[in-house]
Amino acid sequence: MTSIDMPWTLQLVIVGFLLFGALVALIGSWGLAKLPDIYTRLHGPTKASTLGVGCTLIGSLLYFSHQQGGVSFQEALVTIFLFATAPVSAHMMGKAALRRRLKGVPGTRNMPDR
Amino acid sequence: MALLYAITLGVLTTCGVYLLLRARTFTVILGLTLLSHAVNLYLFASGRLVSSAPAIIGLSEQPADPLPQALVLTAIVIGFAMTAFVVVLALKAAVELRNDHVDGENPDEDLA
Amino acid sequence: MIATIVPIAMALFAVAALLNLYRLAIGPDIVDRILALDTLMINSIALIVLSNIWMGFGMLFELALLIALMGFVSTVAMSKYLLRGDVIE
Amino acid sequence: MPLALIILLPLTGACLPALMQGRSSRLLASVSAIPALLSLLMLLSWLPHVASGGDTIVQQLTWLPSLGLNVAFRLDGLGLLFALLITGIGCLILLYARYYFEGEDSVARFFTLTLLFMSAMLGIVLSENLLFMLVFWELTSLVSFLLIGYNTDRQAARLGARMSLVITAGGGLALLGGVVLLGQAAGSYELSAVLAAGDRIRAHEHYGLMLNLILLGAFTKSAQFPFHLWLPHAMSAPTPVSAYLHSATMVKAGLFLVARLHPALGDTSAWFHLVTLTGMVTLMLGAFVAMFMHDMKGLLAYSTVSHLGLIMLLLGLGTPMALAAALFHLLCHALFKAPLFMMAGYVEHATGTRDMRRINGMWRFMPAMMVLSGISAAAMAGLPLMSGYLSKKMLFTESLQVSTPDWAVVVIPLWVTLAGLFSVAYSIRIFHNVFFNGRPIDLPVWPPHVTGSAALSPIALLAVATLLVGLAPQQAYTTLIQPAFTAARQALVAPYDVSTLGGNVPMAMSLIALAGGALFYRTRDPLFRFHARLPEVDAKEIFDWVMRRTIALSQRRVFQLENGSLQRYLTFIVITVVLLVGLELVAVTHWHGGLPLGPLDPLTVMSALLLCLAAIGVVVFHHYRLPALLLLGVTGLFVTLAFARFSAPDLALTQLMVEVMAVVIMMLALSFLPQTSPRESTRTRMGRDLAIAGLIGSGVTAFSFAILTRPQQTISDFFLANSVPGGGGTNVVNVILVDFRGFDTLGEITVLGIAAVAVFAFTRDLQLKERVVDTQPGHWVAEPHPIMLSTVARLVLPIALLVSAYIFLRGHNLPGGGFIAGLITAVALTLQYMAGGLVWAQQRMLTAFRPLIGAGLLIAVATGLGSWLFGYPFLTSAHGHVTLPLIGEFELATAMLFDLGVYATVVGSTLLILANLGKLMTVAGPGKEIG
Amino acid sequence: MNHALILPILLPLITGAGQLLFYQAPFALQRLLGFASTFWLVLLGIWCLQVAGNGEHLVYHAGDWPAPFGIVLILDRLSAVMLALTAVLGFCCLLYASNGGDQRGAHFHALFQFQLAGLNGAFLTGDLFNLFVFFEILLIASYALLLHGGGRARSRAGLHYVIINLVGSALFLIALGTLYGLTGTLNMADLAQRVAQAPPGDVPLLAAASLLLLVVFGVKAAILPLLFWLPRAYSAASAPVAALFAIMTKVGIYAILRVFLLVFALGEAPINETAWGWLWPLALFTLALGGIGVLGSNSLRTLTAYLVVLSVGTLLATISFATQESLGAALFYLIHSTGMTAVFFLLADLLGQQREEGYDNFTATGPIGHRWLLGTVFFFAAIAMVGLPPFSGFVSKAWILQASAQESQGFWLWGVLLAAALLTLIAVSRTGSSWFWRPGDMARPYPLERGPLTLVSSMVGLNGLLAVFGEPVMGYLELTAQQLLDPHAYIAAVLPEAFVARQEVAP
Amino acid sequence: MTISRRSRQYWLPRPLFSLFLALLWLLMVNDFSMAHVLLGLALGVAIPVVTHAFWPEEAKIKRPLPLLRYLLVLLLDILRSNLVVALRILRPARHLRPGFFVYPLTLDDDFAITILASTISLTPGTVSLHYDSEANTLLVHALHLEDEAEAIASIRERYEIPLEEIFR
Ligand code: NA
Ligand code: NA
Repeated sequence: MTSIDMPWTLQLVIVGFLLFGALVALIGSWGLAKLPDIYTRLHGPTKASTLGVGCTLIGSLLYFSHQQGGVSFQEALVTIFLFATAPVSAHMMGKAALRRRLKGVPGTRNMPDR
Repeated sequence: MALLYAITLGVLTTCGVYLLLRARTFTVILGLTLLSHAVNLYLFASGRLVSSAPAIIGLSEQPADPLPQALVLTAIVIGFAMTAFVVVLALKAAVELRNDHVDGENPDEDLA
Repeated sequence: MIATIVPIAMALFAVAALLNLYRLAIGPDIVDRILALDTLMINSIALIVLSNIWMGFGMLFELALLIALMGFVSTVAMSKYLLRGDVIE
Repeated sequence: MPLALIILLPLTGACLPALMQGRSSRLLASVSAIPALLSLLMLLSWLPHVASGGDTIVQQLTWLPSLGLNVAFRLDGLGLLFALLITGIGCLILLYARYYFEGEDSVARFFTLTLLFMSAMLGIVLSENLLFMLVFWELTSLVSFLLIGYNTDRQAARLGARMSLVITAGGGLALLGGVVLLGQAAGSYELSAVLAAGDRIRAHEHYGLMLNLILLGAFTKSAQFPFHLWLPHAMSAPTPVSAYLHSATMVKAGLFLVARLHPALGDTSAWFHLVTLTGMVTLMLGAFVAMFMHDMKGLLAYSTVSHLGLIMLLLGLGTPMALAAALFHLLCHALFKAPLFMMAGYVEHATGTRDMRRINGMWRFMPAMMVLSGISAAAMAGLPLMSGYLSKKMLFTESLQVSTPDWAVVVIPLWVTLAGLFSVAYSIRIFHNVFFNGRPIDLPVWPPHVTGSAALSPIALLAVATLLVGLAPQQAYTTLIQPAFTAARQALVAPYDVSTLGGNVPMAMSLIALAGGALFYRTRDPLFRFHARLPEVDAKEIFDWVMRRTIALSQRRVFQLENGSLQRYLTFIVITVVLLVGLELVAVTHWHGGLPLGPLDPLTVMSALLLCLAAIGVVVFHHYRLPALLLLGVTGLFVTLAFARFSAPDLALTQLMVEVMAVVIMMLALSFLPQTSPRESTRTRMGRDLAIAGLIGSGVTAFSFAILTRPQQTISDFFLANSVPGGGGTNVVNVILVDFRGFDTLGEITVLGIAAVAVFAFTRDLQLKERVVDTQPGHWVAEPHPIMLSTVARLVLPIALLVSAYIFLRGHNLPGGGFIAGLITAVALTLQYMAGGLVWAQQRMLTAFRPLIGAGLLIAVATGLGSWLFGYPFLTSAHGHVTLPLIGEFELATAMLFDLGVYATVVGSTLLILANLGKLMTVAGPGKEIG
Repeated sequence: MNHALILPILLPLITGAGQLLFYQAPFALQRLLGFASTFWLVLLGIWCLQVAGNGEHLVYHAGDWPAPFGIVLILDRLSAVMLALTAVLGFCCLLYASNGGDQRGAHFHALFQFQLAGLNGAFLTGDLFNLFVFFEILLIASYALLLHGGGRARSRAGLHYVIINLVGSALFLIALGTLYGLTGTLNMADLAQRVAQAPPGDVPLLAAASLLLLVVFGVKAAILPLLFWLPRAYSAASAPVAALFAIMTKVGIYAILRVFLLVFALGEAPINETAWGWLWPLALFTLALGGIGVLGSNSLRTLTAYLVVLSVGTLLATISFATQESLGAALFYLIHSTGMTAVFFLLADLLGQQREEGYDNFTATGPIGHRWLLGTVFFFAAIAMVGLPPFSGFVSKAWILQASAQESQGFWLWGVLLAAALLTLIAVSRTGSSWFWRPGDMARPYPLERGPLTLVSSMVGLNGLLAVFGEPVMGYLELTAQQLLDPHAYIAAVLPEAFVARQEVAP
Repeated sequence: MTISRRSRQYWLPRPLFSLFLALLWLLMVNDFSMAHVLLGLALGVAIPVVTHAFWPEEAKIKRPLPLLRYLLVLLLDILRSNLVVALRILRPARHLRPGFFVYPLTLDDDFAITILASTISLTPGTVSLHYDSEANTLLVHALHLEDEAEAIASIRERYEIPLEEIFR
C-alpha cells in the first residue's frame, strides 16, 4: 500500500464499504454452511456475489479513483460481469438439484415432483 | 513466509505423489495436476517471494524477478497442453480397454 | 485506517472461503459442492480486489474481471454434466 | 603376389554357385573348384619359399588404425600348413560333394557356403592382425551355423546349428575380449609385434584374464571339454560339411590359435594347466564315448573330439618338441579323418542308415572302399608305417619329457597310453563293424546302393597322402611341419629327424595301446551292454532344455519388473528420486540460507491453509471423482491467488484461464469414466505410498526453504534494464516471453498445437460403443439448452472478445498478452458449445482449427524470420513509435505480431481439443472431421 | 552469424505448420513436403558435420540477445553428429512410412516434422530451460506418433509412456527451479561457471539437482529402474515410428553428455563425479536387464525394444568412464545401435507382414512368404545387431572393450557386455531358425513390398559401410569426445567476455 | 438466414450494442483519450459483425432509458433484500419457511425472460430454477415464502411490467 494521504472521511467511507461487504459475504457463506437444504443454500452465494463483492468493489473504486486522480471504472465492469453471470450459475445449479431429485427441507412448500 | 510457502509446497507435492501411485488413470491425472501446481510454485519460488512488486517497469523500486515468472508461464501452458492430451488419452484408453486400471495386466482386457 | 481494515476484511473473506470449503467437503450432494466452489470463486473476487488495494498498484483488476466473466463457465459445465450426463453435445 | 588374393578368390568365387541356382552338383562343383584350386596353387607357389626357411611375408593395408584393426596378411610356415590343409582338403571336399549331392537339386547353397567358409578359414590362418583375424573367426562360426542347419526341415539340424553357433560365437566374443587385452598389453594387434612381446604380455597384470578369454575362444571352437557338446550335434550337417568343417579345418582353428599365440602367452604354469588339463580331459572323454557310439558319424565326431584334445594336450606340454608333435598329428588327423567321414557319408547313402549295429559286412558291396578306409583307420589307430603311428609315437615320447609338476610326470604318460588304447579300439570298431562283423541287419536300402568308383577318388587321394606321410615322414616333416614349427616357436629350430625319435618306452606304450585296444574290442559286447545300462544323456536335449528354462526364467524375471503396472513403474521412479537425492542431501549443513523468513499475514496463512486442505481433500475424495475434481479446482484457484499474492499478475491470469479450460475438458472426459472407483489398495500399500510421497514432499519443502532463504544473484537485472529500451515494453514478463526468450514461447505454442492435433488424430476414429454413465435424458429439467444459459452465453461472447482484445493489446506493457487473450476467446467459444451444442456452434463460427494452428505457428515463425531481411538473427525484435492524426502517438512492436501468432495457435488448439472431445458425445458419432 | 544454424529447427517446424495450414491439399503433396524438408535436413546435417568439424563452436543468438540473457544455439561436433544421425534416420523412417503407413492415422507428416524439430532443437540449444521446451515438443510429438494407427495396445502403452514422461517433466522443472534459484541463470555455459563457483553450502543442493536431472534424462534414456515404460511403448508403436524412436532414448543420453560434461564438470571437485558414480552400476544393470529381456521376449518388436535397453546400458556404462576414448567409443556405438534398432523395428514389420499368423510373435509358427530372401536380410541384420563382424557393431564393441580395459572397473562391463551379446545371439538365432528354417514357404505369399525391403537392406548395408569407412568416423568422434571433455572451449564460445575475464583472474 | 455483405444488417447489426461495447472498452481501459474512443468504436463495430451468427435475432431493446431506471430499482432491491435475508440466515433455521412457486410469465422474448430470471436470482431470497418454455412459466424457489400470490404480484409489478416496457 503506497500512499495514505487521503482525507479521513473518504477513508472512513471506503473502510465502511469494505467492512460491510466482507460481513455480508461472510453471512452469505455462513448461510451456505448452515442452511438445511440445497435450495435454501443456493441463496447464500447471491449475497456474496451481489452486496458482498459489490460493496468491496465500491470501496475499491473509491480508493483507486482517489489514487489515480479520476474515476476508476474497472470495478464497475467487474460488477456488471458478475451480475450477468452469477444468476446463470445459480439457475444451472438449481436445475441440477431438481434433476437429481434432491429433497427440500421438510416443510418446503410446493416441492416439485414431476 | 518462506517456511509457510515451503510447507504448502510439501503438502501439495505429497498429495500429488500419493495420488500418482494409485491405480486409476483419473486419480493419476489428479495427482499429476497437483504435482504440476507444486512444481510451478516451486519454479516460481526460485525468483524468491516478493510482495507488491510486479515485474513491470515503473511500478516499484525493486520489481520481482521476471524470469521465473516467464518460465512458469511457459510451464503452465505446456502443462495445460499435456493435461488436455493425457485426459483425452486416458479417456480413449478407458473406452477401448473397458476400464481405467493402470495397475498391471488386466484379465478383462484383450489387446487385439 | 485503510491499511488496518483491508487485512481484516481479507481475513473475513478468508473465513468465508473456509466456510465454503467446509461445505465443499461435507456435501452432502455434489450440487452442494459445486455451489460451494462457485461461492468460493465469488469470494475470491473480493479477495483479489482487496489484495489490489493492499498492494496499491491495481494490477489485479483483470484477474477479478476474468473470474467474474469466465468463472461461471466451470460451474455451468459441471451443472450441465449433472443435468444431462454430458457437457457438449 | 598379394596374399589377399588367396582369400579373395574363394570369397568372390562364392558368388558363382549362388548365381547358378538349380544347376547340377557336377557343374557347381567344377565351377566352385576353380577358385579353390587357384588359391591352392598360389599357396603351393609359396611353399618353396617357406620350406626353405624364408622370411615371414607380411602385407598390410590400413583400415581402422584408430582401433588397431588393419587389413594385414601374414604368411609363414604355420599359416601355410593350415592354408594348404584348408584349400587342399577343400578341393577334395568339393570333388566329394559332386558325387554326394548327385541328383539333388538346389545344392548351390552348399557350394556357396563352402567357398565362403574356405575363404573365412584362410582369413584366420593368414591374418597378421589379430582383430582382423577375429572377423574371419566369427565368419566361420556363422557359416558353420548355416551349414549345420543345411537341412532346415530337420529339428535336429536346427537345434544343432543353434547350439554350435551359441557355443562357438560365444567363444568368439570371449576371444574378442582376450584379443583386445592382448593387443593392449602388447601395444599392437599385429602378430609380429604381439609375438615379440611375450615377456611383457606374460608380466601384464591382466595376463590371467587374457589367457582365459583367449583359451575360451580356442576351446569352444576346437570342441574342448566341456564345450565339445556342439560337435557331435553338428553331424546333422551333410557329410561333406562334417568332413571339412568339423574334422579337418574349422575345429582346428582353436588349435591354430593356441599354437599361434604360444610365443606370446605360452610356457607359463597357467598355460600348462589350462591347456594340458583341458586337452587331457577332452582326449579321454572323446575316446571313451567314441567307443560306445553306434552311429558312424557320432563315433567319428567323438574321435575327432578326442584327437583335438590330444593335440591340445601337446600344445600345453611345453616340452621342446611337443609343438612339433602337435602339428604333425594335426596334419595326420586331417588326412585320415576326412576320408573316414567321406566313407561314412557314402555308406549312409548306400544303406540309408548310420547305425553300425545294422551296417555289417560291407566289404562284399564296396571292397575298394574297404581298402581305402582301412588305410585311414589304421592311421587313426596308429599302426606302424602309417602316419598316425609316428605322430602317436611323438606324443608318447613327449609325454615322457614332462618334468614338472610332479603329478604330470606319472599321470600324463599313463593317461595318453590309455587314450591310445581307446583310440585303437574305436578305430578297429569303425572298420570292422562296417565292413565285416557278419551280415547287414535290416537295412533301409537293400541292396546297398553302390557308388561308382570315380566317387572314391577324394578318399583315395587322401589315403595316398596318409600313406605318403607315413612312408616318408621326414620329407613331410621338413617341408611342412618344420617351417610351421619354426613359425609357431618364433625361434630357429634345429632340423630334427623324425625316424630317430623315441626309444623303447614309447614303443612299449604304443604296443600296449595296440594290444589293449584290440583286446578291448574283442570284449566289446559285455561292455556295450554295460554302457547301455548307463543313463543316456542327450546334450542337445539338455541344451534345448537349458535354453528354454533360461528363456522362461528371463521372461518371469522381466515380467516381475515390467508387468504393465504404471503404479509400479512410477514407484520405481519415485524411489529412485528419494534415494539419489536423499543421499546427497545428507551433506547439507545449512538449510537456512541466511535471509529472513519474511513476515506472515493472516490472509496468506489462511490461503495456504485452504490450499493445503483442498489438496488433502483431493486425496481424501479421490474415489469420488466429481468431488475430487471440484477440490482440484479449489487448489487451482488458490494457486492463482498465490501468484497474485506474490506479484505475478500474468501468471495469475494464465493460471485462472487454464484452470477453467482444464475443468471443462476434465468434465467432458469424466462422462465416459465411472463415477467412483473402488478402494483397491491395501492399508500397507497406502501406508507405503504415503511414506514415499511424504519423503518427496518433505524434500520439496526442504529445497524450497533452502532456496527461499538464500540470497540470489541473477541475470534478471539485464531484463529489467533492457525491457523498455531493447524490448519496447514495460511488462518485463511479457517482453521475456515474446522477445528475450521468444524462442521458448515459440516452442511452447508448438507443444500446444501438437497436443491439439494429436487429440484430433487419435479421437478421429474413436468409437464410443457405450457411455459409462447412463444419462436418463427424460427428466423434465434436462433440456439440452436452457434459455438462460444460451442467452447469457451469447451476451458473453462479444464481451469476452472485447476483453480478449484488451488483454492482448496491453500485454506488452501490463499483465496480459496473446496467450491469455487466446484462452479468453477459447473459453467464450467453449461456452457457446455448451450453450448451443456442438453442431449449433460449429455452424456459426470459423471451424478450421487446424489451419488456424498452422497459421498461428507460421505467423510467429514469420515474425521471427522477418529479422533476417535486416540481417539480424531469428526473432530479433523491432519496435517504434508511430504518430497518427486524431489518435496520437502509439507504439508498435514486432513482438505484437508474434503474440498474434500465439493467440491464433492458442485459440485453434484449445478449440480443436474441445470440439473433438465434444464430438465424442454427439449422437451422430464419428464421421465428419471437426476442426 | 550463420542463419543456417537455426534451420534444422525452423525447417521442420515451418513444414509441419504448413502441412496443418494446408491439410486439405492432396496427400501426395503433404508427403512430398515432408520428404523435401527431411531431405534438406540431411543436407543440413552434412553441412553441420562439416562446419563443426573445424572444431569451433558455432553460436546463434536467437533474438540477437547476448548470452546468457537470450537463448543461444550452439553447434559443436556432438550436436552435428546427433543432427546428422537424426536426419538420416528420419529420412529412412519417412521413406518406410510412405509405403502407406503414413495414411493409417491423421497428420502423420506434420507430427513427424514437429518431432524432428523437437529433436533438432534439443541437440542445438545451449539453454537448459529451452532444452526442457524442446524435450516437451519432441515428447508430445512422440506421444502422438506412438498412437498413430490406433489400437488398444498403443492406447495403453501410450498412456503409461505419457504419464511417466509427465512425471519426468515435473522433476525436470524442479531441477531447473533449484538451479535457477541457486545460480540465477539458465544458460548452460553460464551455469557451468556459476556452479563451479557456488558456495560450499550450496554444493549438496546443486548435486541433488544434478541427480534429479540424471533421473529425468534417465527416464528418457531408459536406464534401470526408470525404463519399464519402454518395452511396451516401443513394441506397440507402428514400425516407422518405433524406428524413429530409436533416436529418442539417445536424446536422453545426449542430454546426460551435455549437462554432465558441461554444467557440472567444472570446479575443484566436479559435481558430475556423483552422477558417474550412480550411472555406472545402474547402466550395468540396465545392460544386464536388456540382455535378459532380449532373451525373454516373445515377439520381435519386444526383442528390439529390449535391444534398445541393452544399447542404452552399454552406452551409459561406457560414458560413465568419461574419458576421451570411452566417449568416442560410446558415440560410435550410439550411431551403430540407433541405426540397427531402427532396422530391426522396420524388419519386424516387414517380416510380420509376410507371416501367415502371429505377425511378429515368436509363439506362432506358420509359413512365411519369400522365406529365403527375407531370411537372408534377417541374417545380415542379425549379424550386424549382435555385433559380429564385418558390421559396425563389431568395431564399436571392440572400441568399447579397448576403452574400458583402461579402467579399473572396466571388466565388469566386459563381462556383462559380452554376456548380453551372447544372449542376443541366442535370441536372434532362435528367432531366425524358427521363422526361416522351420516352416516352409507360404503357398501364395503376399506381394513383397520392394521399397521397404530395399530400404531395410540399404540400412543394413549402411551399417556395414560404417565399419568399412569407419576410420574417418572414428577420428571425428574422437575429436568430438575431446571437445566434450573441454568445456572451457564451449564456454569461451558462448560467453566470450566472461571467459576473458576469468582467464585474466586465473594465473 | 443469410445476410448480404452489403447490407447495414451485416456491417452494423446492433448499433446500441456496439455503443455498449465501446463504452465497456473505455471503462475497461479507463482511458478516455481520442485514440481509445476510436479503438473502442472500431471494436464495437467489428465484434458484433464477427459474432453476429451467434446472435442473429434483431435487437429488442427499444428504449434504453427505462432500462437505467430498472437497474436502479434492482440495486435498491438488492440492498433491501440482502438485509432481510441476512437476518433470516442468522436466525435459527426453523424459522425459515422455504418453498417453490411457479411464476407465470407474460414476457415472450428470450432476452427479456433471461433478464427477469436473473433479476429474481440477484435479489436475495429468490432463485429462478427452471424455465418451462411450453407453459411459459418460471419455477422460483424462495427462502421464505409466506404468500405465493403476493410474491408473484411483487415480481410482476416491480420487474416484469417495466421489462415489458423496455422490450416492447
Ligand atoms: Na504474454
Ligand atoms: Na436471489
